[in-house]
Amino acid sequence: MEILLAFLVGGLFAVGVYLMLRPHLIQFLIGFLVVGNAANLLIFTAGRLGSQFPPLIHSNGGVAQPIANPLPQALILTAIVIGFALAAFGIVLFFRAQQVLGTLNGEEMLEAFEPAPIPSLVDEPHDPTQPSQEQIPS
Amino acid sequence: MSFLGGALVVLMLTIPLAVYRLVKGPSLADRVVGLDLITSVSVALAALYALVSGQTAFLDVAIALALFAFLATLGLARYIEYRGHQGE
Amino acid sequence: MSWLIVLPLIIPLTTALLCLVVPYRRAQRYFSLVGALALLAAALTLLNQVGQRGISAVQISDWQAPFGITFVADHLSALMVVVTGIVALAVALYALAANDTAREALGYYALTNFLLVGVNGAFLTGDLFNLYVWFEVLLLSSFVLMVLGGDKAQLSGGVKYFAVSLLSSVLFLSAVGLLYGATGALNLADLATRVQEVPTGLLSALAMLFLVAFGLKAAVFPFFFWLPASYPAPPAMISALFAGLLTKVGVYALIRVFTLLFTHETAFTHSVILWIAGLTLLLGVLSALAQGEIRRILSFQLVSHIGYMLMGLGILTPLALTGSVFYALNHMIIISALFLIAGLIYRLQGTGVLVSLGGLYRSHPWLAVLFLLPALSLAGIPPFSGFWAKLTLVTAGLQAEQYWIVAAALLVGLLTLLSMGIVFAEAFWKNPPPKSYRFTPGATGGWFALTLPIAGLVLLSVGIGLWADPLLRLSQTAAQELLDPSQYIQVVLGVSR
Amino acid sequence: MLDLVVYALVSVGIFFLFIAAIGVVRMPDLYNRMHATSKAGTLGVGLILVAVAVFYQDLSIATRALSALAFVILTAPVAAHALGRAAYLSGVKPCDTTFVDELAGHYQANHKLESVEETLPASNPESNP
Amino acid sequence: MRAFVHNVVLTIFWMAVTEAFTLGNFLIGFALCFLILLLARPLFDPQSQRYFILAWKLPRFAGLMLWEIVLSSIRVAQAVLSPDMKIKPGIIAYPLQAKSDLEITLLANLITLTPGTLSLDVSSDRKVLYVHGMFVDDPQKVIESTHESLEKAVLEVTR
Amino acid sequence: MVVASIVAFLGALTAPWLYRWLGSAAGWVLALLPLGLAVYFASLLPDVVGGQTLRHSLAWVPSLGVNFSFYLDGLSLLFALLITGIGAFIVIYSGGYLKGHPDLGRFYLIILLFMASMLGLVLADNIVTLFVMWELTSLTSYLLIGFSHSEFKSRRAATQALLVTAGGGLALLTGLILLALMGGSMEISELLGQGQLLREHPLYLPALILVLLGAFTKSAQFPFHFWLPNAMEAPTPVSAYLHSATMVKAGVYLLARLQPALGGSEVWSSALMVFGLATLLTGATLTFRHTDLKRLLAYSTVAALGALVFLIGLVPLTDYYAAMGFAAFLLAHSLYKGGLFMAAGAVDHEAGTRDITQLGGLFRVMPLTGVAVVLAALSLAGLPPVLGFIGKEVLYVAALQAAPAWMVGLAVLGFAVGAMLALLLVVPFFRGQPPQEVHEGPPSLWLGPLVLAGLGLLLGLFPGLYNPLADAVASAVKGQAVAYHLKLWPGFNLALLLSLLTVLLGVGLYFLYPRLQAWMVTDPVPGPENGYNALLRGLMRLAAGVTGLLQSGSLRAYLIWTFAGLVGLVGLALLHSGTLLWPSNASEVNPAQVVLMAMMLLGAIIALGLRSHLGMVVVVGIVGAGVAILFMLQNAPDLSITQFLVETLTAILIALVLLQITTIGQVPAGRPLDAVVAMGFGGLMTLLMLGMLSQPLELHLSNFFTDKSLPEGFGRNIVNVILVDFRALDTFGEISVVGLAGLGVYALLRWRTRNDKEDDPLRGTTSSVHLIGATLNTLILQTASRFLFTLLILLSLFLLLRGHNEPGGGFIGALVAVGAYALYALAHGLAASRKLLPVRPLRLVGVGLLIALLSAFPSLSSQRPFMAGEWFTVFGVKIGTPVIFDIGVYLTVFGALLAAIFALEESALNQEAP
Ligand code: NA
Ligand code: NA
Repeated sequence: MEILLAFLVGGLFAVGVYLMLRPHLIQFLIGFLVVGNAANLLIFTAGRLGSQFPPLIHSNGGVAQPIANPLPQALILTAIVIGFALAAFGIVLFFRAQQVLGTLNGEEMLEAFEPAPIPSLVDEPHDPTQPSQEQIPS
Repeated sequence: MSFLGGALVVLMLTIPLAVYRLVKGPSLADRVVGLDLITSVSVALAALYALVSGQTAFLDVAIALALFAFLATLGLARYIEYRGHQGE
Repeated sequence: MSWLIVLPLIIPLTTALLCLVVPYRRAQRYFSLVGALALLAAALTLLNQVGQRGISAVQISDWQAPFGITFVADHLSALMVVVTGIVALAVALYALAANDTAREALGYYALTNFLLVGVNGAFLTGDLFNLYVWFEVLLLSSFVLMVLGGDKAQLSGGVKYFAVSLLSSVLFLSAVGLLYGATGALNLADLATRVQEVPTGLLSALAMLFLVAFGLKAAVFPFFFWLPASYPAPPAMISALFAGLLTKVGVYALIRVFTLLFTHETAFTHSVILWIAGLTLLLGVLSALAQGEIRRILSFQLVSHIGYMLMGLGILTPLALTGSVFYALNHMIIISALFLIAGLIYRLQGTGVLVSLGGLYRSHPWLAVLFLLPALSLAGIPPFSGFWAKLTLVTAGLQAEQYWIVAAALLVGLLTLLSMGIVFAEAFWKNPPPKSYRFTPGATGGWFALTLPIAGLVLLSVGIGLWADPLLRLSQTAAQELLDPSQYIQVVLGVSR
Repeated sequence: MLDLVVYALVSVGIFFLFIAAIGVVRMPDLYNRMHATSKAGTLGVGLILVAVAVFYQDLSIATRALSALAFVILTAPVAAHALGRAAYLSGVKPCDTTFVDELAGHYQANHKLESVEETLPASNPESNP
Repeated sequence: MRAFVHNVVLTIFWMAVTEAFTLGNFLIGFALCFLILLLARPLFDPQSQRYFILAWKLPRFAGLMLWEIVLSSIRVAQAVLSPDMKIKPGIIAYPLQAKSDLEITLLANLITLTPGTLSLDVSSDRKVLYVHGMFVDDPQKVIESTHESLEKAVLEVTR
Repeated sequence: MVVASIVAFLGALTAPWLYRWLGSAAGWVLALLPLGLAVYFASLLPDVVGGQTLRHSLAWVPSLGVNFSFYLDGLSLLFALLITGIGAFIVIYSGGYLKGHPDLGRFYLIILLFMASMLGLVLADNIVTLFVMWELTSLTSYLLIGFSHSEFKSRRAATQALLVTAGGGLALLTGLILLALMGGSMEISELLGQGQLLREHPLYLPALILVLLGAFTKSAQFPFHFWLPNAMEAPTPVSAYLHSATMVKAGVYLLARLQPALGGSEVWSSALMVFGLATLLTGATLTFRHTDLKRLLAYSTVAALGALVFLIGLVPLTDYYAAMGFAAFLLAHSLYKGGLFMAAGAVDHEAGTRDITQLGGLFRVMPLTGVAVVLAALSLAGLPPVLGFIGKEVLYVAALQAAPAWMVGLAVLGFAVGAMLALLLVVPFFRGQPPQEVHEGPPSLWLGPLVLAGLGLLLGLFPGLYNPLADAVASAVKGQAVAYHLKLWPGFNLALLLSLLTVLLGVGLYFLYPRLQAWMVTDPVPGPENGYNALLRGLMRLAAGVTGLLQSGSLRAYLIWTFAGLVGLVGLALLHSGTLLWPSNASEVNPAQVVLMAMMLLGAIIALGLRSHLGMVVVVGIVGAGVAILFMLQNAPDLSITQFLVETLTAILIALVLLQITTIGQVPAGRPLDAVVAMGFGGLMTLLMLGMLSQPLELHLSNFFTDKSLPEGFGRNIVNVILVDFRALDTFGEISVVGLAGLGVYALLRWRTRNDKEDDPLRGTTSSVHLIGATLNTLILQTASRFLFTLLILLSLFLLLRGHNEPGGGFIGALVAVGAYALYALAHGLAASRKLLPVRPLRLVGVGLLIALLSAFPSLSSQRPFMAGEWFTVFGVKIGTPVIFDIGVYLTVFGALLAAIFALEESALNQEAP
């Protein structure tokens, strides 16, 4: 079972990454969701499979064996919630980006900084618009 | 494999049919119908697994799932009502 | 003592929560300031304690390690927390003076304090999964801070920052899962005792996965692109905080795992780190030279100089690690100061574009001094603090006969100098542009209030430069602790295995 | 004996879920497909829940199973209604064989629905083959 | 309603007496107390009498509903499994007699769960329920049969 | 000595204030600082001349072996005297030259700082201290060269000087560190005794090259000479001081200082002699290309520096002539060049030009300056009776003794140009008419040149005055005691003949000068400066190219880089190990799960082909649902529930947002490269997992949790006990993240509605969609939702409270409660849903986290660590801080999610408004 899961996880990672690489941000987000699921499955598999009972203790205090490994479950719960928070924030972030930048295409979303030419210390600027402020002997 | 274990597998075979509709559409609402069926099957799976495993904890999975499937359908319905013509 | 270790977590957390619950802005400002002061005090006390009693640990929730989560303060962690406190205080002061009411209303103070929670948590935790959690805390607060205000540059940069961070989170998570699956452990000390049983090849591959996950956060080549795309966008008080703290968390994590866990095959793993360090150094500084705006230049400089910190880690001798630690601490201070100065320049002349700037040397000589000192420190010019870091690293590199990285390090120092020289020539020396802007001080704080925190940082950096020994000694101790993890393991697990 | 009842319930339940699935695939339009899910689907799930209640013969478990059942029965038609209405509003047309469409033309721009009495004729000639 | 409150109070008393605060005991106690109240029925004012009527009608209503679901599912199964799918779909306007929110909602849900019909929407003036039918040979017949079986049952329970 | 150095630095720092206070008189007062220091150093003369070396050391950075250590012998003392002595005149001179300049206070500060650094440099014993001072001189000279910073040329020259000298400095640093590592000490005084060891070390050659690079750049040796003439953009006092007397000699000083340690090898001598001579000739040649006084002097300086380096190279080859010649020529040059620069500045200041072709008849109007120039020019030409003559004579003797004949010949040629230059300088004072209204400057302008030139004459006439110190200098350079008698008249010898030849050649060249100059100017030879410029331009182009390639602005490119790096590194590690690990023991294959997994993967792959955004979300939803079912089948009920709820909520959120986006854009198709990268990554992850699974899993953690969950954690749901007790801190971070996400969504959406309503260019298009925020306005749903709301809230509380023992807990409970509110909002609208909550949701986030935090504190009372679980029994019910913590989780998650949903709804409503 674990080996099959290793391949499933690999497949999901591939699908997710393929989606993440598409330029559209919605695709990216969907890809992230898939990859997140793959990562969760990975952790789950890391805790090994083959249990027959959930990690719950009976009212009488007994534990039925083989019990599922509870630690990966707890870790994944945390990871799921964090992933959800990230995705939720991301959705809204992309929404706002679309509103302000007018696109959801990551490739059209180039850096939106003020244009800033690079000053040269070799060649005097072509347009010496600066009037000399003071005349001093040198 | 026990009877119920086999039932689990058989039940799962309904999912591809639902996925067919999910993928095929043609309208978004059709996809939602497919999704809705998948969640229904999942609820049934959870209940069935509560039988298979002897763990009633999975009944809670069924309840939670049914609840949220309902919410999801409503949410998507709203989307369709206002935007469905675009999201084919 | 056990509570002292968690104070750097509790204090900003309490501050953040008070800011969330109490809606009055004036109260929030007060909380923020008191919180920053308290954090610094707690951090200094912690450092002092660690100095006196050695590495200290606390088992959170009172579950013995490796079962619960352990917080560990060694010299590296304590030093990082102290500098975090310093940067936090400076930025808090600046924010008070900057008086950005719109951001305040949307939770600026809560967010910055959450950021500090994440940063300090990451520095102090002794648990790999817990580290992941703190990373996420600091990431999310930084996302929000990054896009708070939502102009085009912020959003387009924020989207990239966010996207790449998501990727690094998933990678980190997967790496933790794989390491857990191979060892059954999450506690770093526990892991350290168990990784030897993992086959070398597998462990090296996992190490590479961690290298990428943390490298994305530390912004090293080829994973740094998000940083220059995003850091120049938000206001100075935010980018200064980011520049000072966030990448250093990645560096810290790299140092931690590549001294505690992945030392099984240094000939491979640490050589890779050295290569990455060299490429980061060179490509970062080259890109900085191709920029025409101060904050963009600083962003690339930030990237480039992460390479120095990795260089020490890659060489992995006591002296080299001393250099890395010292460099990281020093860099946190000066890069924050520089970003704040960039903010001041922006306030003075309405832009950070070099060709549109000028005349500041004449009009604001003190600002010129404030800029020049950390800029020279950044370039590693003596006797400023950055020099000692570079001297240590270069000496270590020569000792270890890693000549090409030494050459890269020195060349980058020179190119940094060129880059800072261009900024100085353009923004300070050149005549001001015909268009004149008016200084826009905050409503509550004027010029003095805005420069005070910067001056504090700069003075501190100059102080470190002139009197480098105390910090170097601490860094040395930190490096010794890192290179001999047995004490760390002993303190955390209570036994030496 | 009890096992047999449980097995029967489960089998029939699965059968109806299959019916629903086949219906979703085969039915000619959305509205007819929704018939399949809202009826057969609900029944299928319900039967399996009943099987759980029967199997455990424990009051608290039965309560949980039956309240789940109640919930499903309560929500399924509401969801179907919301979806069907939304689909109609978004322009999903009934299939060609649809015999009569008395709803056609009664939705206003603001999604308010007129009653038939206000705007006769009751049957829409367009959708009447 | 007062009768219901009585019933609950008595049940709590029962649980206290039997010293078992479990769901099972509650249900047992509730049934027991209901029987007692049924005995004491003449003591209650006319308004409270509805409680006893409902107590009878509700289970019957639930049973009807379940039965309708089974029936309708079988009809769907027939249609789905038949090779040529003998369906004759149509959307018809069903004039409502039900007035209150609860009545309309219950009726609409029931219509959906019952054979061959599916509620689509209620007109804004609550006069008409639009229903999608799978086997609409004659719209009028559908309206009449629904009126006879379902709407009556609903109104019985609610009024 | 340490004190002197510190005094120098502190004194410099007072300059701006003194200037503000004293105004134009400040120069005279400030000159007291270097003057005092000069007197102090002069007082040390007897000791040093007596053969003592003075050493003072102060620990500076002991952890690196760096001391603030100073060492005084003849060589350092000569330099110290020059620095402070000439420094005093320069300070005075500056006051006159820059009178009234707005930045004069700053100027004093920097030049005095420079002086202090230079002083520290020549006194330093520790290599790091020396380097610190070295760089400080580069830095201060940078600020001085860029003093006229409004001119582009000044800025360029300053940066150029900084780059060249700092670049060399870095080489020097490396070389010095190598020397320290080789010699085992950072103190030069200790390294000097280890010449043998150093020369035989395998790293000798690289160290030597690096040190030479440092020295050559600083001292403007060929091919790094170009920065020095450009640095003439600096005000004249700076040129006079930095570029004649002091800074440029730092490299020479260093070479002389290290001569006993590094000298004595073939490489050393030949390198120094060849480069020294090349520099001498370069300086000489370039003299012909300019008529600007300062530039002429600059090239002459280059030539002189070459001569000095040449001499140092000769030192090991001769008995003592070279060392002695060094001592004599060094002082001579400092005196005459300092004087000439100051005089040139004075001429420029008064006459307004420095072009020698424009000047004439100056002696009549500026007699004092004229005297100074004549005396200095004599020294420059190497004519008796001045010190320059003696220096050049000894140099010739040394060269004749050890250098090949062709070198001597070239040296003569170089000095002949010096003689020509001397003529060029003197002639304008006597020939032609003085410009109008030119007169002698104030004393501050002529005092310095006169005294320095006079000193040259004095020492030329009475070389015995200098002899003791010169011996000490030569001893230091030679590395052994030298005693030589300096004489003005050495008698007839070959050297004198060469001197004569030099002068004759010089006169000849003077007459050829106009023609040679015309030729040189019209046909300039491309020099190393072109190389420097090309390098810098190339660097900038490379930078732009690299940046364009890497920082393309495209997110996809960044991601591709990242994945490529990842696949490369991990793949490298796997390849490097060369073994494929395969799990040996795995659990039984479960058919139901296999079917499920196949369907998940299939669904995911199908999703890749879809062209609708929401359709894709829906299809990918089956992956999420599949994972949830898989979790269930693997006995993880909490996980399964959470996964289902979260997947659903995510889909709802996406739908909610997509609803508000008008121009979504097409779903672009994938590209082959993406597929390759993706499959590579997926394959690696599979390999890593297989490797991981091949290792046995240690279950010590989980066994502990299972054992302690009930007896010590008082909960039967082990997963939940892990979440709220064993690893509660994780959960704390997790809910912080959730709270932050809520805050973030709120802030993102709020900012828009507050601030950019007007300037949002897209508002026009978004408002075309009607009714976005509308509810599902149906009677049926509204009625059902009233009932369901209460039911769900009840269910949520139930899930919260029993979570410690059975599936559920704060997070799941909160999601259900959010579901209740969302349902109500769907049916009845946002406002109605809001009314059901008396507080603002974000406040609840704070309250929830505060509760969680407070639950961590009761353990303080029992002196247990942070977050330790404390349990109390209240009315028979066991209540513990972990349970309270879970309530905090509930409130936080509830508040955050609700805040996000409400904010989204509100944003939709705002869009709808016209
Ligand atoms: Na706890
Ligand atoms: Na939970």
